Amino acid sequence: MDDLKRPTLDSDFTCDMAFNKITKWAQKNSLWLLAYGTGCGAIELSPTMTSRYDWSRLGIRGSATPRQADLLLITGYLSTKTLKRVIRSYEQMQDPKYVIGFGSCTINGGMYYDSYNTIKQLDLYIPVDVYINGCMPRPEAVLSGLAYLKDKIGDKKADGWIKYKQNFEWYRENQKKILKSFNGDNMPDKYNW
Amino acid sequence: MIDIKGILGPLSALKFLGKAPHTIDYPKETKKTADRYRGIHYNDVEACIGCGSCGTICENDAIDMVNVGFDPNKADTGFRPVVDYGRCCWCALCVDVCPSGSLSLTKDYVYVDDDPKKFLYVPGLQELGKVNIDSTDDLKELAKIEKENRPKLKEGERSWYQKDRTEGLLEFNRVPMKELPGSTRIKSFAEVVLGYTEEEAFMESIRCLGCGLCISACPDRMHIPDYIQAITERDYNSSANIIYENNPLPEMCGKVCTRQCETACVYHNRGDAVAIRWLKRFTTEQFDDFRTIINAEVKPLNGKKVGIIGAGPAGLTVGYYLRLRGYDVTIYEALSKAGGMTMAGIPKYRFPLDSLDKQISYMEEMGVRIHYNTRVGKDIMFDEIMDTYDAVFIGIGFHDPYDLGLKGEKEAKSGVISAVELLRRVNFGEKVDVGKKVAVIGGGNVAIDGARVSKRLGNVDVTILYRRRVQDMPADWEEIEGAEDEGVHIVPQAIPEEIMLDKNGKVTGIKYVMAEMVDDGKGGRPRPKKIEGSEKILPIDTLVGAIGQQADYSFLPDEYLFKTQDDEKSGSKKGIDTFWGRILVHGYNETTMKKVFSGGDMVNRTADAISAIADGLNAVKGIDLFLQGGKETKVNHSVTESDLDKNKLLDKHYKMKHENGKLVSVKLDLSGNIVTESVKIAKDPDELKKDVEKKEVNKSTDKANSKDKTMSYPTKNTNGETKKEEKKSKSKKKSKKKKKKK
Amino acid sequence: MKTTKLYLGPQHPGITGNMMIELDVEGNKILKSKTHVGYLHRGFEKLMERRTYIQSFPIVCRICVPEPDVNENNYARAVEKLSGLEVPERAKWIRTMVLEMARLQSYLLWMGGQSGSMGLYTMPQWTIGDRDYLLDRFEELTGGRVYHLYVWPGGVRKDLPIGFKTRMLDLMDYLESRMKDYTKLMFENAIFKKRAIGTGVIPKDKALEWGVVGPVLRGTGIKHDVRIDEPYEIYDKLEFEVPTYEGGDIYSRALVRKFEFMQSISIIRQIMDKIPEGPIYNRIPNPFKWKIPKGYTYVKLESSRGEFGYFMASDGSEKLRRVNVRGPAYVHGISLLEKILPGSRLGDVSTILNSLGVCPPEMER
Amino acid sequence: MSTDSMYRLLVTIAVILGSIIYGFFINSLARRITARVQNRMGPPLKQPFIDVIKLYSKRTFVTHGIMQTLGPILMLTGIISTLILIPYGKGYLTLYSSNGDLITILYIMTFGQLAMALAVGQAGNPYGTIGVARGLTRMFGYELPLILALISLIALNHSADVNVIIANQHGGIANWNAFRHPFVGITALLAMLGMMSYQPFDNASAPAEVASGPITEFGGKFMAIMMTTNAMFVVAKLALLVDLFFGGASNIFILALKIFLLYLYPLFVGLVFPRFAMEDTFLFFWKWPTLIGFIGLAIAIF
Repeated sequence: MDDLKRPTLDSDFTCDMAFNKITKWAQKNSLWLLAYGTGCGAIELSPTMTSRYDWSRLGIRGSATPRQADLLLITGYLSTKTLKRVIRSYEQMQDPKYVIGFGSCTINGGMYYDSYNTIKQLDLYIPVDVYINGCMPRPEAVLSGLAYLKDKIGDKKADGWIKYKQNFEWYRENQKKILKSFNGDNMPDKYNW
Repeated sequence: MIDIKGILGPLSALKFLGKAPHTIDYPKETKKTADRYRGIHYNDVEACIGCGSCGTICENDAIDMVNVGFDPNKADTGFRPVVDYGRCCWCALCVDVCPSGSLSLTKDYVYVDDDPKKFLYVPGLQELGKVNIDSTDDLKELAKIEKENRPKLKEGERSWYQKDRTEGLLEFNRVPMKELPGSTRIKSFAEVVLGYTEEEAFMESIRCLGCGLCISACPDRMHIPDYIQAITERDYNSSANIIYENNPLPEMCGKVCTRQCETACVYHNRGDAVAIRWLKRFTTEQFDDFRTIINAEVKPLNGKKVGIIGAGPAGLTVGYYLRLRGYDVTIYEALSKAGGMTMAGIPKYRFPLDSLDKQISYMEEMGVRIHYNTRVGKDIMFDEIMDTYDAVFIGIGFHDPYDLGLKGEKEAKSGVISAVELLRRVNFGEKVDVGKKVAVIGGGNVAIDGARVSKRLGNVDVTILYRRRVQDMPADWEEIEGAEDEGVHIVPQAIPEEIMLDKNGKVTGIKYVMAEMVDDGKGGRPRPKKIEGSEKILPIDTLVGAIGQQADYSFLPDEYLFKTQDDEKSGSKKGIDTFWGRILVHGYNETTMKKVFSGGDMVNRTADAISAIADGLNAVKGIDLFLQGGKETKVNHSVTESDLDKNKLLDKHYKMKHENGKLVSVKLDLSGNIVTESVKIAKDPDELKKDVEKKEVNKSTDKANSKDKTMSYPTKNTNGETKKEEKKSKSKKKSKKKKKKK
Repeated sequence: MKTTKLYLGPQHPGITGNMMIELDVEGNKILKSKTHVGYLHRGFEKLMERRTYIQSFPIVCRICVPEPDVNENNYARAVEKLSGLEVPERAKWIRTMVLEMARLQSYLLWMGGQSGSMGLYTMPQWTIGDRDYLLDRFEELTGGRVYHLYVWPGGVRKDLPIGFKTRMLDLMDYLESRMKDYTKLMFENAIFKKRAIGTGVIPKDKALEWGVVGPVLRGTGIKHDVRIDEPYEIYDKLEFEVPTYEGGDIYSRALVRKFEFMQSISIIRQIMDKIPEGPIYNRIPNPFKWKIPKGYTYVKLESSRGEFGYFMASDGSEKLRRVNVRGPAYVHGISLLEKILPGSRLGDVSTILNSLGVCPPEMER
Repeated sequence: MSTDSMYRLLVTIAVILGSIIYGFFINSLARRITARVQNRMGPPLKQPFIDVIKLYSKRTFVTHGIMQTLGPILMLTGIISTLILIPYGKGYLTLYSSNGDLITILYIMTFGQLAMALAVGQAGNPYGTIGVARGLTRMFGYELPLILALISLIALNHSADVNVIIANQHGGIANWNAFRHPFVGITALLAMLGMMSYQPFDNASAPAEVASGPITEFGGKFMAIMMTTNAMFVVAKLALLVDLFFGGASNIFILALKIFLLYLYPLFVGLVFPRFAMEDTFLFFWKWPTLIGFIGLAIAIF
């Protein structure tokens, strides 16, 4: 982890554009998240998005496809098979994009730290901007995590997507350790590594 | 057809347009979490003892123990739990097994950060996520900073915690030990404690959490959790083997150990400590002959000879383990039986005379030579020993009582006896007449023993006079209670003044002054101060003094004693240095004199059997290193695996069951049906009385039959007499068979 | 017409979790369906073999996320059956109540999912919002919102909190009154009926053969309920009906669930009325050393999705030898789905999935 | 350029901007109302604006071909053309409506959707394709009753000029086409449900069925353009319906009010009904609305 390049904002030519005042405010207050319930954490998302906690009042809503999403919520553990899909979904998302590690499993393996089929530390594979602790995190905790992310976007610190680009080789290397090939013959070459 | 109801009905939902939403506007308003919400951990670090049970139960390995600047002591490892919130699942099992009750959860739940390393958290110590406790430097920093401002939570803020001993996963109540009732036991020297049955021992052993806090409290560092675990597995064989790894006198320890381990037990904070002593006793009671089960490897003789003075616990330990390591060992004992103070100074109702026989005979079988009735300095000279042996161990113990220092003590011709002497004489079967009224001076275990022994010598009225309050007595609480049960009067805050004598020099009474407790002004324990004019006279026949003992160094020729510092400087004379009556030792219990080692009461300050054993073990290592030139002999204490397997099969035929709300274990036959109810119902006191009376009769007949007239003592009282005999015959048969095979 | 291959999931709003259905579609008609699993596999059965009996207790509830309590209950009962632990009477009543509360919240979730899959988004907003009140009660009782970790071998962990009874009964009244709104909006909705009737039909004569259980089976007109057939806990002391509806389509399943929702409310009222006083758990021996005699057992109960069973084998050590979880979703989500999807419309896949109560985490464990 | 055409151009730009803002505004109000019925608070009123600004600020590099990039722009062109052909009131607010008539408007309205279809086709996502197919099917569904209603109107007014139709509705609510010719009005209102892509006719973008349908492959700036066009399109459609059936408007505020009130109707229906299955959608439009439409036409002609 420590040998990773720290993201340098100046080197990215879009940064000035992406982080000027109005767009920053807009990006902060309009977070569309990819409706991908990767793990059991998705069960606490439904109360958070429905009437009792209603995250739409914070400008958050779900989007059905990665193309439109700004935010990827990894709800809990990731099995190795899901990791493939998550990586591809993440790469399909358009910049700037953010990742929230939701629940203990994303931090250090959680309940399934000794399972043979889950990944233990999410930020070895994709950059994580915020971790929310809990198993499950309550809706309040989820909302706090989202608020934390908003603050981070406001402070120009939510730079996981730049980090991913600048350290792409490192991330790919880690991903390859877990995933041998993406999908065999049916896929174009660039997906098949 | 058109479903009008189905089309118009749903439109009624639009009525909610006029109703206020029930959304919780989270950052602005918060919903109160429930009283038992399982949120973030909190640990009362002062109450925590660092036993690590929380870490053991955690199914996610989320809890580690780290040192965050707490000093370890006997009942506290100094470690504190650190929770990895990348693992925790908030099941609160750690809280449910926390024996000290310090760990709890809180109603807080928000813990958001962007650094995965910040999710390590020392509950009760670290403010959430502030310090990265991955590095040791930071840990030390943490310890420094947090010492002043530790977050202290009130009870209402803690959400999931154990309020009393009924909650949680742990059983805080000890399996009670059955004892003879007080009125029965003063009639004889029959053993008061009856011992655990197999099932009781199992139920008690299963309580042990295996944290090992007791190990650090035991002077001998016995492997307590291990041998208790073996009992749980009903594998008494390996239990005994584990005990024998560093204690050659387990039965003695199982009966009379001062058990510092139990005060360090995790259960001791909120409930009854695991009955470690009784469990050890139980293990040793399972075997009539240790020869068949202890599988320690005895090395062939290596040609080095070691002489040991005194067959007390220390001497016997040295003898046994040196023999295992291949030394030729000889022990010189002044008395007619081995055991030292445990044999001579502990009353037989606590420690029956035959308690040591098994162990001694096992040792002798192994090749430890013991010369009885051989007093060094009289029967054999110390010089001779020094010349004959390559190394010498002195373990003579404290057998000389201190004088009371009262007016009239010197003049008294009869009626004044020290407790040590009284006990020795009683234990070795001498007839002692103490008259009808006895006073005991002192408050230690020896004083209580003296009182309780006197009580058993006939219809005697016993009074204990002690300078301070009852709660200040150094004696064990159980002992004091036992004495009171048996009708011993305790007069606290009484300072003896003078022994009243008649013309013949016989004691008639004792004059004492009442005292009040005064603060000593230094924060120490209060001191007694005489109250003028409160003198009282207690008419007595015998006065028993029990204010302490000392060692008798008369056997040492002058040249072996280290006299002054000048001697050391000049180097002309180098001998055994003593200080306040104790031999000074260093390292592996070496004395200041070459090749002389020492241990036991006259070396350590705790002056109990287990410390003596510990000294012995230490000296064994020292002697071994000394004689092998710095290389230690390796010994194999382990037991064979086949034995373990054989015993493990046993427990599969047991299962746990609830009975009247109490958990018991029941025996099953091979098809799984319950065979017998496990816990035997305790005999009612009347029945026990009869038992003891029967014993009394047996005792007299035994006396008549006994060949050794001087060494008569009551036989051990157990309710399973016949069973024992059967076992004995069985074991004999076994040994016979073995012989035949050979 | 050209046959198109469609991959529904794993990232797709119409899937009830992290799974994937591979569809061969011709126009709007499905020719072939294949369920792909493995996205949620954690190896629970293996993890449990590595943990002591009490350590496995916090894990099991994670097997099925929407309804964790059935796992806790099954696990506890399996361990009790193997070890001979007895459960106090009051604990049994509380356990039954927890199971029924779980059924209620599971049905509320289902109502949201079922109507949400059809595009009636007002309904999930209502039901999942109301489910939160049930979760509040759960939190009060057990200390957890989603994973309750409440029913453990020997009884339950804590007693009912003070004032719980009145709050619970109030909630039951509230849910009963809300059911009227739900009925108008969903169950009697003309378009809902139009989409639900005749969709996803399971033939009555094949249902048992295909291994269908729970409300789905009762929706085909076959009466089968573990609560009545082999009563566990205290179901034999309660009065309740088990409904059946003919048809085997989504609508009859919906009606079964609606009826059972009301029955659960009535069961909870009965329990609150009759619950006896007494201890709530018999303490297990030292959790570090607890061994269970050799043997094996199968326990089952009726979850909101059907018969849920645990097979457990012990080899006499501190850890269990083998456990196998038989969840209804495995049959419903894989083999049954592959049988009834061909022939139906593309738009109905999500609806059928929801009506079968497919729960991927339980399928894969 | 004459001052007249200069003013006209300025007003046109104002109308385009105004329609965007008003489109987002009613969308925002709709979200609040939806939230209220669903028992929750809902997003703040500025939310659609934030969303669209954010989408414009996103980096959009991914493209599947020239058509995908052109599609949204063609869509924008189509909707602007539609927008300027609809009268919003009197004077300059009639814009260029006199240059075209109802038939031109109808024709141009579909242009955007077809452009969209082309773009989606190139994106290659199967859900997008299915979505477009569904959208076009639905369009065929509701176009028939809509055209029936419009033909009736043309027949009744003997003109295809929207301004003429507005003028003929003068003199109070009773003179509005929706009430004066109820069959025509009902047909138009039912067809309008299809136009607005709320439930029960939101098949094209039904999340549970086809992810987000045509827009599945469109994110970032594409999505932003689409959102903008959608906002304009809603205003255009509603303004046209108001003009044709609800008496037009004497000033811009009344028009806005009428548009909003008309908007509530599909919104409320969408809130309480699930969506039809695709076949049912098509059948529905060709059944009841068409039948009523024919009755209306018959009445209008004879």
